[in-house]
Amino acid sequence: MIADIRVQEAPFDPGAELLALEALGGGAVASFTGIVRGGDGLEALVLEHHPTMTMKAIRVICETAAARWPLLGIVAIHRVGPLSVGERIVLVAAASPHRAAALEATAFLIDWLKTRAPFWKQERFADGRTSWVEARAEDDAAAARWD
Amino acid sequence: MIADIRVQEAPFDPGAELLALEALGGGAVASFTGIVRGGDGLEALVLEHHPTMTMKAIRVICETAAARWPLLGIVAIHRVGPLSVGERIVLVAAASPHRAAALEATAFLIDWLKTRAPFWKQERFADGRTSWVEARAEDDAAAARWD
Amino acid sequence: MATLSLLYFARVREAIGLDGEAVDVPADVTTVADLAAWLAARGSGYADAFADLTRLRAAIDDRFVALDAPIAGAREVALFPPVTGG
Amino acid sequence: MATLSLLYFARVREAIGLDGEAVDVPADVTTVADLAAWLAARGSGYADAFADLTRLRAAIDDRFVALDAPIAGAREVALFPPVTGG
Repeated sequence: MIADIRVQEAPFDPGAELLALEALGGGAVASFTGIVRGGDGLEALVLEHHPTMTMKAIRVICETAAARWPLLGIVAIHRVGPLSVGERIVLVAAASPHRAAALEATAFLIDWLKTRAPFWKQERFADGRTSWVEARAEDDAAAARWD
Repeated sequence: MIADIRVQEAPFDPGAELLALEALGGGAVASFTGIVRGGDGLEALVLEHHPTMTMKAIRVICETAAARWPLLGIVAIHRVGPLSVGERIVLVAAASPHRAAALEATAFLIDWLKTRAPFWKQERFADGRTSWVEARAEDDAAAARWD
Repeated sequence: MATLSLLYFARVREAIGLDGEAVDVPADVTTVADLAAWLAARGSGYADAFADLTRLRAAIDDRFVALDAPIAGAREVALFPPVTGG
Repeated sequence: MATLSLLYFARVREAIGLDGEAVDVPADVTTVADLAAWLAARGSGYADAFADLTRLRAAIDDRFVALDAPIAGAREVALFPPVTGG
């Protein structure tokens, strides 16, 4: 199983990443892309992380997915730093011979990335205010589905 | 809710399709791509369909998804005609403000497309044999999850 | 007798050797299953196509129907095996 | 007294005004929760950062731990609010 894990400031291209997973010959590729959503005067998010820990935490998540589903490949890319409304934050994708495996692994990857990887989101508004995004019980519940 | 439904012989580009969904401002885009998987001497699939019915059937599936989840957009593209190993067969993708909605709708769309849209797959092997793919009880069970 | 357009797909099409045809259906053929049984009597390709009704599916005027659906009022009946797209 | 590297992230970092620091921890500070309580006594920024332990999370040497985890043998302790990535 190939796990391509990246934590980066630079943008990424979901199409190119999916192409790499499709080339593994599995027949089924699923993906989830998270994008900065606007509203309430939000101008940007700033994504902070724990630099020495982040890759390790995502690797554990990917290994857990690979142990649970028959996967040929995973892509997990998470951006850090300032991100404007409309920019992509995160991509998780999985390739498998089975569509249910690809889809479930993708849901698992994003649920665990949201609750088990050391990232924090700060919102920056047009009026200069900043605010840390609060963790949501709903996200914990989604992650707990996979326990 | 924008549903972009296409039944076509031509290839398609998942990256371009996802870009259109990302632009809807939902924050969450999920996708599933099905690809012709090789093995056992398979050279190609030929996808047959019921031309006057196919678009209608897919439209019903997309409308059902839109009634169940808060979706901003759906893309459902299914190819017909001869498809070589490694070629994409189908793409379903959904954009939503909520990641669970995008992911569940995507799983729903492919489960129902497999069982409630009039397509048939014929396998063509290197030795000249052809064989119609049998419907699988597993696919019916997956589709029945959403009943 | 009512004239009906028939469409055949996949294995059904191959067994019969036709994409479809127009048929005049006797009055005692009232359901899709009756239609399949009536067609099966036409010869070996038809008999083969409709030998196992558990593996037959149908659509009337572009909507999936069960095999016990009445064909009264139908313009077009499509007969085919369980779908395998996606 | 053991010397420990501390890392602060997000709201904790902002409240304290530092990314991290090295501290000499007294022997009676044995768990992450003890550490937070001990740090809270340092002043208003710290007190604010650690006022609500239900909203504090921690990692020791790059692994998430519960607040009752012992800090004996730790090289680095990171203190932060619940994560919100993805």
